[in-house]
Amino acid sequence: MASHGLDIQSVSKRFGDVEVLSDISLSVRAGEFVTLLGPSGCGKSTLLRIVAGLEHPDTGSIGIDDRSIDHVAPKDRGVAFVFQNYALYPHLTAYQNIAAPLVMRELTAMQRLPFIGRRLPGAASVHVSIDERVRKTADKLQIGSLLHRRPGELSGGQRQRVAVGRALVRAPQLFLMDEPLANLDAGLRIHMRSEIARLHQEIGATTLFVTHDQAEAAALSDRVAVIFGGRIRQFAAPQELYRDPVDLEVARFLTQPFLNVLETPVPIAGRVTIGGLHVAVRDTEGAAKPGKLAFRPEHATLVAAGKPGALPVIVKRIEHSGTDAHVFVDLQAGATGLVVRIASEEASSLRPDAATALLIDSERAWFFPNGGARHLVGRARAA
Amino acid sequence: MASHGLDIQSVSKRFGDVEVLSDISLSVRAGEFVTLLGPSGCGKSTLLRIVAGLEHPDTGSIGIDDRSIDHVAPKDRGVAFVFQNYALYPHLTAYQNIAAPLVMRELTAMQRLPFIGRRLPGAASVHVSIDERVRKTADKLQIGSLLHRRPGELSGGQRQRVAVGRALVRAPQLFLMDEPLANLDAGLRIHMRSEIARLHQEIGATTLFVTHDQAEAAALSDRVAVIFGGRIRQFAAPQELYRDPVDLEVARFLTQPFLNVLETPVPIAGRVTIGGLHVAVRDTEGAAKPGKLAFRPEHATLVAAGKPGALPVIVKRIEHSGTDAHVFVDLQAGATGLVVRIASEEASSLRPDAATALLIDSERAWFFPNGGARHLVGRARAA
Amino acid sequence: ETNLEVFYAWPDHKVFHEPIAEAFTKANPDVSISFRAAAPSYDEAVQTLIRQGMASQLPDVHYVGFNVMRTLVNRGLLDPIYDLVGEEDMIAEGYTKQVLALGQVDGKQYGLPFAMSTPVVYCNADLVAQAGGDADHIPTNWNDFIALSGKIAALGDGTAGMYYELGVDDWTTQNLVRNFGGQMMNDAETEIAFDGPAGQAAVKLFERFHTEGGQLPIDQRAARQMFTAGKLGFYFASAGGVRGMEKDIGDRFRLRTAQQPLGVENATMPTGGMVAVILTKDPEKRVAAWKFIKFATGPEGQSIVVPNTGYMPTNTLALDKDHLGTFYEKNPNWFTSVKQTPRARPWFSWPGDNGVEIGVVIRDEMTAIANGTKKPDAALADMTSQVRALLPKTN
Amino acid sequence: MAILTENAGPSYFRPRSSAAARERSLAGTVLALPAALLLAALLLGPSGLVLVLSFSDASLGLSSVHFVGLSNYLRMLDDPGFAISIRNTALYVVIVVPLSILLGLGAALQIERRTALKGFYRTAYFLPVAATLVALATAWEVILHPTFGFANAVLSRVGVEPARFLSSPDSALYALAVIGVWQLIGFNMILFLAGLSTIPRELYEAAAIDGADRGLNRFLLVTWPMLAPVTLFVTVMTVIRAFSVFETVAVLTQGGPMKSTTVVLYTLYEEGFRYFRVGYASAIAVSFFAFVLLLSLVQTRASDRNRWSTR
Amino acid sequence: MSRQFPAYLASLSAHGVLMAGAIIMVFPFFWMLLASFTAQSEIFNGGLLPSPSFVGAIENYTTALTAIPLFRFMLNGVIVCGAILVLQILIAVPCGYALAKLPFPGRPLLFSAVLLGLLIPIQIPTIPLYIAIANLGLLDSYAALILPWAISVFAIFLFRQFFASFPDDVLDAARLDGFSEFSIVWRIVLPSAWPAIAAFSIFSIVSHWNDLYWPLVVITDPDLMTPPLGIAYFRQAGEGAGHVGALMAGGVLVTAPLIVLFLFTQRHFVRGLTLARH
Ligand SMILES: Nc1ncnc2c1ncn2[C@@H]1O[C@H](COP(=O)(O)OP(=O)(O)OP(=O)(O)O)[C@@H](O)[C@H]1O
Ligand SMILES: Nc1ncnc2c1ncn2[C@@H]1O[C@H](COP(=O)(O)OP(=O)(O)OP(=O)(O)O)[C@@H](O)[C@H]1O
Ligand SMILES: [Mg+2]
Ligand SMILES: [Mg+2]
Repeated sequence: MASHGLDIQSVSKRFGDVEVLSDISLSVRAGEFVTLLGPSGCGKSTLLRIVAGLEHPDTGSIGIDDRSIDHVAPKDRGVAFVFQNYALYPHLTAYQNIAAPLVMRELTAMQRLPFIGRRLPGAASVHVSIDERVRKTADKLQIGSLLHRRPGELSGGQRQRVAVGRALVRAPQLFLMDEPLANLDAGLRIHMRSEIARLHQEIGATTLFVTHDQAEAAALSDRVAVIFGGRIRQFAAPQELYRDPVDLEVARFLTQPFLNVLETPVPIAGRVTIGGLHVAVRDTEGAAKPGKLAFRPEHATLVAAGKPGALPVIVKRIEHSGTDAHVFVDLQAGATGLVVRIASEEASSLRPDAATALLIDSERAWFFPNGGARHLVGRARAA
Repeated sequence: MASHGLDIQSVSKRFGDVEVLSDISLSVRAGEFVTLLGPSGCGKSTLLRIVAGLEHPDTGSIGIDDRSIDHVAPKDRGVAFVFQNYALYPHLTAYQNIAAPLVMRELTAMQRLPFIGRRLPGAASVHVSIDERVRKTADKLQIGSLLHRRPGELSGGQRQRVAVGRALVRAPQLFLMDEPLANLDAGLRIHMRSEIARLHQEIGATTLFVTHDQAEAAALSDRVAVIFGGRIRQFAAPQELYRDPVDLEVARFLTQPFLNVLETPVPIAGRVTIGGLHVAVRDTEGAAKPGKLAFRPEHATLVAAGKPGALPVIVKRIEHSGTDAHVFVDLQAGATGLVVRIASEEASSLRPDAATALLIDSERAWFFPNGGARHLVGRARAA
Repeated sequence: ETNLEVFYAWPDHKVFHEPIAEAFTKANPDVSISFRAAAPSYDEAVQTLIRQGMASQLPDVHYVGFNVMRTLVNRGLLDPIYDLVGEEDMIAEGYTKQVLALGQVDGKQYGLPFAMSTPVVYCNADLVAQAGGDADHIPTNWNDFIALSGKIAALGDGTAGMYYELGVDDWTTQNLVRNFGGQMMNDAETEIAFDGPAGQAAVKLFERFHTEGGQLPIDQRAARQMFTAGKLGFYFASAGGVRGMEKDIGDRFRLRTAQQPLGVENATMPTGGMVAVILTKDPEKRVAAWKFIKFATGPEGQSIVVPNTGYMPTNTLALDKDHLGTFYEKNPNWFTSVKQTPRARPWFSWPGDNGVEIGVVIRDEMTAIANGTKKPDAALADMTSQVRALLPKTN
Repeated sequence: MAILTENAGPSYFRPRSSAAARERSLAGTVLALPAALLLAALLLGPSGLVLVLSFSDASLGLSSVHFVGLSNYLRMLDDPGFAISIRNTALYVVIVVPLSILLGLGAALQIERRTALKGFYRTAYFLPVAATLVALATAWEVILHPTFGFANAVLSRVGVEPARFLSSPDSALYALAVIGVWQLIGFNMILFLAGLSTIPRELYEAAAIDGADRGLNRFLLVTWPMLAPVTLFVTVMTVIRAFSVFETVAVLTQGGPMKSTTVVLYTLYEEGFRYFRVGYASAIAVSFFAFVLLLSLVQTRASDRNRWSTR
Repeated sequence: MSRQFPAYLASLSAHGVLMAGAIIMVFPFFWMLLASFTAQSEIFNGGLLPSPSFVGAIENYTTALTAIPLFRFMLNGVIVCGAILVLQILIAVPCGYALAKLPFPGRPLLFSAVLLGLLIPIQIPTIPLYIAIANLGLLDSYAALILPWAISVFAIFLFRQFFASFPDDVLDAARLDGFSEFSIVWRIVLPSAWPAIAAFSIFSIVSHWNDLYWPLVVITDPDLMTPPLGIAYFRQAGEGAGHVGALMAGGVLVTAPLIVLFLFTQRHFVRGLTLARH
């Protein structure tokens, strides 16, 4: 399957008074897997629907391989769409669902008729070819044995595969998926996640994927576009997002459930002052405003009380989760509700109300000056 | 609030032909937080409903503090129930929802009448006392400002708090929660999880909590009862479950999404043979049958090919998730789809199709002889 | 104080029933009158009575249509009034023999006739004049009448010549048969008589109304709307509706009533109208009711009925100067019916229980002639066989 | 949808054996009892009595009643009046049911898609449902007046012969059918609108991408199958209502001219309440009900084969 | 979906068709309204439509209100429809709830009976009902107008379907909170069923307000007539069409309340029919 690049140029969209998308530009390379990541209501689905042609942008334009498709009807854009709730036709079998896009495109109304259809001139070969493609697709998705069932008789994961099959069967230029995993339970979600990755590797179709789960985005994508309030805040590879979120809001979103944030005055000489202590932070260079020091639970450790550079804390609660444990601590200097992730074994020696100290990994903590983005070295906000 | 212990004795229940619960016995200590963990359909809700008196066991009995409550009506058992979808009264405000159990219990039908009710003899003081308790509960849950809203006007997390409030306001002897977090989105789920933990610490009520998410169980519980097909398989503290699952099925369930499993012949001298290599496993002592070697992704590492004791593998795919990465590898000796969790940095040097080697942490891997449980040293299956 | 419940047919008759009751209670303060909701026709009034009889909720007084009185008697709802008449000389009180006969079934007196009418011709004098006729002297034989009517139809502008209404019962069909000197059944009521020569002439004439006289085969309400709108030359109906007709027409055109043309010299016509009957069996109430119906059918009552409708009085005393004497001089449209009285005969009512349905059968067959779906002969034959099937077997 | 899904049944009842179970079962009995009693007393009992009466010669007002076996039914077989009313009813149903369903569906489809004037259309089409027929019938009567009615005025302007509508035995039933359709469109439209509003938008979007983005293709792929349960309900209701046509007949034509508009229920009314032949009327009622029941069963069966669940 | 010219045109033509249909649907009402303003002498003046005038309007509405006690009829209509509706709801809601959520002996039987009842045209049981009412001496009473309709199988069916989708957990929660089954019905189920109640109310009110058949049979007392019965009598007053204008004025007065009712409730009405799961 030949891949195609997608070009979204300055797309804006408002519904009534609300600007849902503001000047979104995004280029997806041929074969690339790009995820739109953002909180609920940020406009992800709207953008996807604009690309599919189900919605029209107020301004801006959509191109595939440098050819504008703004005036092309959805069915002719060569895009496939997997809906969050799959949108399978409940009255058709899995087979018929998968065949639907082919049948609607390649057969005339007469040829679609139940019995006679097949016997019309020219119809037989098309019917055979459709049948072949449906079965091939089904096999690829390992649902060959379920083809006679209706969606109501399929499990969530099976339905999801049928939906993917319906999208896949047309050999689309572009794959659009709107939270296809959101309705599955946790275990199945992770399983289907790797199925999607495998398919993408196998087929190599350019894919635009929507989710609001950062783990899903990280696990699947070549690049992730983080959208907040209708704007792209950051567009980068997952590792880069992990290392360098562009501002506190993005950082918070990407570090769910826990991001530790401490208020600090203006940093002086690469150090910020917290509770009387001066903590070195790589990131402060050039910052001239007070701001916030933020770090992930895994980028700090607990050390013996009194260790230089470590902040004295009180342990409040310990949450074990296998290898690791989350330790909830309050800073003796005031801030409460900080979380540190340490190895489970280490945690077993801790007791609530114990006094200990928190050592922040200065190489990985971020400093966000108030009212602005971090000072990122040479990185475009969106490619 | 005084805590009470719960005693479930040999409870069985069948629906039609299906035995949903088989001889379940479980003791919960006063103030303890016990989670029922198991796959969908294993009977968790049924057990909870039996405890609440909404369902009646075919055999067996339920006691609170050694007093049987088998013949006590649900509303008189002093249990509070939080339902998965909250089961709020859709037409009542949050305030009225929380007040409902008090109103129904403490006011007569006449006294409940809208305007007159308050003016009836004796009613005023009860009304005031109810009002006080509702507001105190709401404050505790930080929903004081939402009390005039209907459930339809509340977000998922807020609804959940109202549901907890309604349970809490009666000062129950026993708290029953049936997957109260399942309907929330990931971020909120983790937030509400710590809310529940905080509440439990604060109130100390004996709690029976249902979930099918092992992370949730681990994060919250003093002890976890793992239920499979209507039987308790294992009842232990979370760390113990993590370390020592009783059989392969439990292990698989507790290690979602990934558990690596390798078929092995009968172990010889504490070693099992895999692809010609002999791998040492702590766990095989006394095993006289072929079986399966299982280990978590985090209990293996990738080492340079050729290292002694390590299995040669081919890297298939790498999934980054922040600090860690999951590396999917195929054993050159045959088994496919093994997963290793390693630090993200280490993973960045790996490429698909690279040949490397897998070293299993023999202290943490488990050996499950076919057709039986692991040989666990001195541990009761259910306390 | 006695209260009498009174029930009547035709809701628009309220205009005289209520004033009569008022006048009566003024004269007899010890009796009060209340009305039940009027029935839409004589037939339905009787049906209602039968249903109420079942529930013992009969009114005390009813004005029953001449044609359906027999049904009430057959169902045992009526008793003869000999317990009340006693020694009274009814003739002296202004009721003629002929009139009293209208209140008899099988020779027994069941009530006092209250209003009578004969069919008359309502003429749109303007249209008649346009067609070259004179509404005050319309033709007295059918041929000329039909010719004139045809001319009116030919005037154009959506006019139709005439409308001979069939109504909701068989009254007007009886009229046609009698117009040719015939009867519906023989005197002994053993055999149908309307299939004889008179009947045949009647149905043929009815067909000619449509083929030559410019009558449209439309329903009666539509035709009446046409007439009052000034689009119809002649309209045959009971004289009882003069008042209503005048009201609806206003001054849109000049309205005249005329006597019907005659088919044969000894033509007769059925008398429409009603009999005041007493349904209550309570002796005390019967006395009060007797007082009431005598009042209603007496000169005072009649002088209220006549001007408000067009009905003829059933009591000769009402014709004196104090009552209606001058009225007729001033209102010639009212007098037409009176002029026809010599020919008036009782409205024949069918023996057995199926009178209502016989009426429907007759009406339907006549409609078939009007619509041209049946030839008169065929329709008459069908009518005969169907009616025969509905008559009591024992006869 | 509440009334429109066929499988909106209760999940399952939990079998119980305890005191609480008995309490709930008792509550169920008590709550359902008034309805059950009234149902028996006001609907099923009388209907059963009708069945009994249909074997008798009962006549309203006469106290003697005799068992006459099947003779009422036999009489029905060769009663020309009854045959005519059957024919008229069938004709009426055959016209009214498909027309009012199709037009109701068409209106619903179009109204649903419009953004402007939606409320206006919905109200306009629903008005006839709320109409007091006795009053509106007079309006119809004058509009359809054989000589100077609005309908004929319009017809004559476009050069069509004036029709006698309600006055002609050839057209009266059709005129009533038009009024029947007029009355039922709105009812069906509302039900279809309710059904349409439950079709997920994603299905239409999926269809648009699959190549069925408008017109008949989209209708056949999504709308029609998704409306199947509603359509069944609407069809059953419309058939029952069309079979039960009575008021227009009673008010406008009284079954005439020449019995051309006597329908079964009108015959039932005439026989029962005008001619007082209760036994015969009951036999008509029983046959009528048997027929409606049969038809509904056939319909339900036929659409059962195409049933699917949305779960 | 696409913004090409034909789509625009399609929408325009659809509006055209809908509007034409709407005009046809509304026309009899429009005619009735016009005629109600038209003097008796002007009704059949040969024009295409009645020609309203102020005098005509006054004349007609005065006649309608004086010739028959229209307000009395409408009051009767309100009393009868109101009583029927209240009875139907009070009886059908508990039954619908029990059928949907409570196991009790005879439940399947009762439900079959309801389904069967749904298919019985209302005219069928009227003869025995009439006989019964007559024998009880209840002819010519509000009871005769109301009692036979106290039960509505349609209501039971509708509520049962509605409650079937009511979450079981809420009921269990209520049981734990100390509600009895009866208080569950009145305090939980009934208040949350109002969209279904609204939808049903329209059906019920429309059909009973407009019913002619039954009042015709049981009512002869003018004080108890319902609006259609009153109009029917008014219509038959006069051996012909009588005062078309006044009759239409009566029609307008009698129809207006229902139209207003629908205008106010149409939103809930559609919602009540569609409302499924919460
Ligand atoms: N047709 C519409 N009319 C009005 N507002 C709309 C419409 N479609 C979407 N919106 C609004 O636009 C905003 C963006 O919606 P969108 O569906 O794109 O969000 P999303 O990012 O997909 O959210 P989610 O994760 O919840 O699916 C939301 O506030 C939504 O309410
Ligand atoms: N009333 C009932 N009648 C018949 N079967 C029932 C009934 N209630 C529950 N079951 C069955 O009993 C089994 C256990 O149900 P239960 O609700 O306890 O499972 P669960 O562990 O809570 O599952 P989930 O995680 O999906 O909520 C299921 O197979 C279910 O289908
Ligand atoms: Mg979305
Ligand atoms: Mg459960």
